[in-house]
Amino acid sequence: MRSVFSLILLVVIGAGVVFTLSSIPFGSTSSDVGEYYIDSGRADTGATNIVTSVVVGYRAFDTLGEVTVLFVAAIGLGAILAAGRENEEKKKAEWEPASLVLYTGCRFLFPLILLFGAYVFIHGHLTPGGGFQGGAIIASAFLMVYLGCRKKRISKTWARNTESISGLVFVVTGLTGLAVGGHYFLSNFLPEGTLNTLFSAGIIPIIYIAIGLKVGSELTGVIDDLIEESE
Amino acid sequence: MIIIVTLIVAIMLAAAISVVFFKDLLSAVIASCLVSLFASILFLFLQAPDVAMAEASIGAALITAIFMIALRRTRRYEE
Amino acid sequence: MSFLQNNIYYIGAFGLILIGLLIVLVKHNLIKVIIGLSIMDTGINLFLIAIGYLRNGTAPIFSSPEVESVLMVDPVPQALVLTAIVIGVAVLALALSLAIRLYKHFGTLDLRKIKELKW
Amino acid sequence: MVNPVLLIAVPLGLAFMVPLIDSASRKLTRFVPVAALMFNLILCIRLIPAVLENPIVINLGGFTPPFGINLFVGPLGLLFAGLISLAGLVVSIYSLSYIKNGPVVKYHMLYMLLLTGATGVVLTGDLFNLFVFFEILCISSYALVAYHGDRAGIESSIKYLIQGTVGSGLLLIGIGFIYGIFGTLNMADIAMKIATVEQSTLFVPMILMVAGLGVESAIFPLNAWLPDAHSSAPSSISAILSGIAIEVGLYAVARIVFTVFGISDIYLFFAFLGILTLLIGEMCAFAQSNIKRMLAYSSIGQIGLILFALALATNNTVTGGLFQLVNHTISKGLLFLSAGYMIYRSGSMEISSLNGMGKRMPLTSLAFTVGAFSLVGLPPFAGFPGKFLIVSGALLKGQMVINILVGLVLLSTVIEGTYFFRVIQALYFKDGNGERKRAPATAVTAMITLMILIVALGVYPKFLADFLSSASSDLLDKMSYVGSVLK
Repeated sequence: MRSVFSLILLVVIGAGVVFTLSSIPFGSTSSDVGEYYIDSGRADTGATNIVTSVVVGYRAFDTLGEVTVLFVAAIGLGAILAAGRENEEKKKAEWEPASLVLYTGCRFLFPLILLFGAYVFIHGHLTPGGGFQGGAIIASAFLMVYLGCRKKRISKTWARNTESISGLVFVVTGLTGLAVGGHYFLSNFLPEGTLNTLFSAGIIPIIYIAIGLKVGSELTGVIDDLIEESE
Repeated sequence: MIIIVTLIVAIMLAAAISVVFFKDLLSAVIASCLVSLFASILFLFLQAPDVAMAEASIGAALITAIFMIALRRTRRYEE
Repeated sequence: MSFLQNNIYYIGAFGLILIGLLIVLVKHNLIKVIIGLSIMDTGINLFLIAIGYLRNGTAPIFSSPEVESVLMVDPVPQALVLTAIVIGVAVLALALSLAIRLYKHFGTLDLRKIKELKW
Repeated sequence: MVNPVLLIAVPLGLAFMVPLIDSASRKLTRFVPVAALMFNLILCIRLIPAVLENPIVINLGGFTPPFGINLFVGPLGLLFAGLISLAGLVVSIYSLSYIKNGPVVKYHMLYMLLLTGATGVVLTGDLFNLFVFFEILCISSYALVAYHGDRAGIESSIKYLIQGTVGSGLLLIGIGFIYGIFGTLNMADIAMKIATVEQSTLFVPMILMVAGLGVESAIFPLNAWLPDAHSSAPSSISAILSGIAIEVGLYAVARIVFTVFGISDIYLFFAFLGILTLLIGEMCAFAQSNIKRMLAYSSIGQIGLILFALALATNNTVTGGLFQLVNHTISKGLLFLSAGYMIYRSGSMEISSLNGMGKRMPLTSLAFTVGAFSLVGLPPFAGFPGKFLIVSGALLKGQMVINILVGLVLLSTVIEGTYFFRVIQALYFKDGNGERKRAPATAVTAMITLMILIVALGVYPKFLADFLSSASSDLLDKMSYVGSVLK
């Protein structure tokens, strides 16, 4: 009964979608907004990666909201896992130690992955990648340490402080733009510099570094909370 | 080119459908990881390297890891 | 062939969305429902990117300052999808933490067996 | 002039700062939401004169719409922002003493972010930005519903999460279609271009978006999660979810249907949907023996009534609907807050366990009574002008169908009155045992503030009604919206 109803619902949705898609032919739509970004993105924001100039320039407010979404989820996850944990006794499960090869490999790779993550978010305005990707790479480095070196843990306070300071940097950068840079929230108040060099694009690298650190520490915190729960 | 894309889409949909039938949740998680991985290749074909990177690192790697940690704490097989 | 050329990405995207919805609607295991949500998210992302594609366009990145902006795919959907991916992982992590709690309380992940609240 | 973006930026900055404040002093974190919402309330009041003259349009990052994101602060947006900060402030004072157990710091952060998300939704002028803020609102409410970590909380939070996530997925698909068709995400830009496209192509995106937002705003048949979530959340959160979250969802639906699409052929459909939601909500509420579930179902009914009023789309009914919305936020907040303490004292949510509460907790019972009277629409309280405006405005339309619907509205009011009087009867005219105890000072402050507001609005509705009538033209006058954004 329920599956029949679900199938009917899906067929109806599918039919509606097919009908509407016929007015959006694949591969030929070009929007005015998108063309404008491609034409003047470099002049407006100084970033050569137009996706970055949209994410951190034109639509930076979205990105602020999105960082907040991740922040909310991390706090919420912590709250849910913490509620009700108080009245359970802590039982420490014994982890089977990892083999020497795995252990050494993880310790060797860990700084390299961190470095790669940092590279990805520092060069966000020049090459593909940016704060989110870099942050995720950093979090995966910590995940690898958790899996390979078992007993190693990051310091909770350290992660939390990184998270909140980088979030603050984002907001304060925006407010500085409001105060000095043409009186718009999140507007660029730094010189744009030479195109295609590392020190260019005004506030974009600052914001992307803040996002990278924030996303990295938040995802690490999420993984840390979940692993702790499963012990 | 179009043949490769068709093949990838077919594998992706097959992996997605197989989630319905797996009794072992770990296999279901791996199948969804496969979906993300192939989606990230499609993003690359669609000229979206930024998104491909994000999908590969977040969708395929981190989400799978989080799912596995959660499975460790709950039950591996669907009753 | 031209049908495939025009529609294969849309087929993939909406195939994933509908399969994801189907899993959410008919399966009773919470982890599977969450997997269904994640598949649906992937489908939506693919759909958004496919909307912004321009045939024979290149990625919207200027490798050197001299390059002319001839034919590039639309950067806006890509920016949106970056956001959507992160939102997706946030929701998933929250859902899985709820699943862990649920299992602790009820000893099962089967949504049919969890009937604390009447409707 | 102050910049309205501070309404969002300052609470966000404070929320990011909370972990740092926490490591300095744990006591201080509880007062962060109070401070932030106080700031927002003052800002909103200071913005009123400027907004009444001309809506304020803020371009973020200095890019002109449709290329950048803009905030649109018209009378309607400001009304909602003010209501959010007012109700948020009162409830945050209440929760200072109400929330004692569990991860308290996380509670206050989530609470503040929930209200920030809601403020973002009502102020933004960009579709995708609306989606992002909507997610902030939804995700923090999923987490807060499960705050106590008990069985009911976890279960209802999961139901809420699954339905909410599917809803936001549908919303995102709808936004994708809209972008594919119009090539823009700015709401004013879309509203301007809407006439260039055939109406039939717009049907599916609109249904998807309304369905997605309808999950959060609890429009029938998408409201299965609401009674569970609102009844198992902590009472302070129930007050916010009923008073703010679903209203904000309704705002988003109204903004998209009336301002962005503005296809007047379908308004009658929404009126029917509203009446259906109203009747189902009130009838289910009548059948409940659990007081919080009763209040939750009554919220569904009120949302239906407001949707009906908005869908009639005349200046009078929309003003009445918005008046009813303000009244619902305040009185439902008051009801949940007072019920919260009564449940806390009696230890049970059953209505029968509240017998004789009128003697044991006189002030709390009085607060409940005032809230109930106001919600039903009795004259000296804030509920009366709203319902009166809705009914008289609807009758002025003079259509047979609408007259029948108005009859159903009156019928539902009778049902509503019956079940509320049942509770009041239990409070005052039945004997129960237990000692006399007072609620803490913070809770008393919160409840008295809300009671004063209800009476004040009931006695002097003129001040608010004038503001609401310009808010209603903000919602209905599409051309001036487009004109003020795209200069």
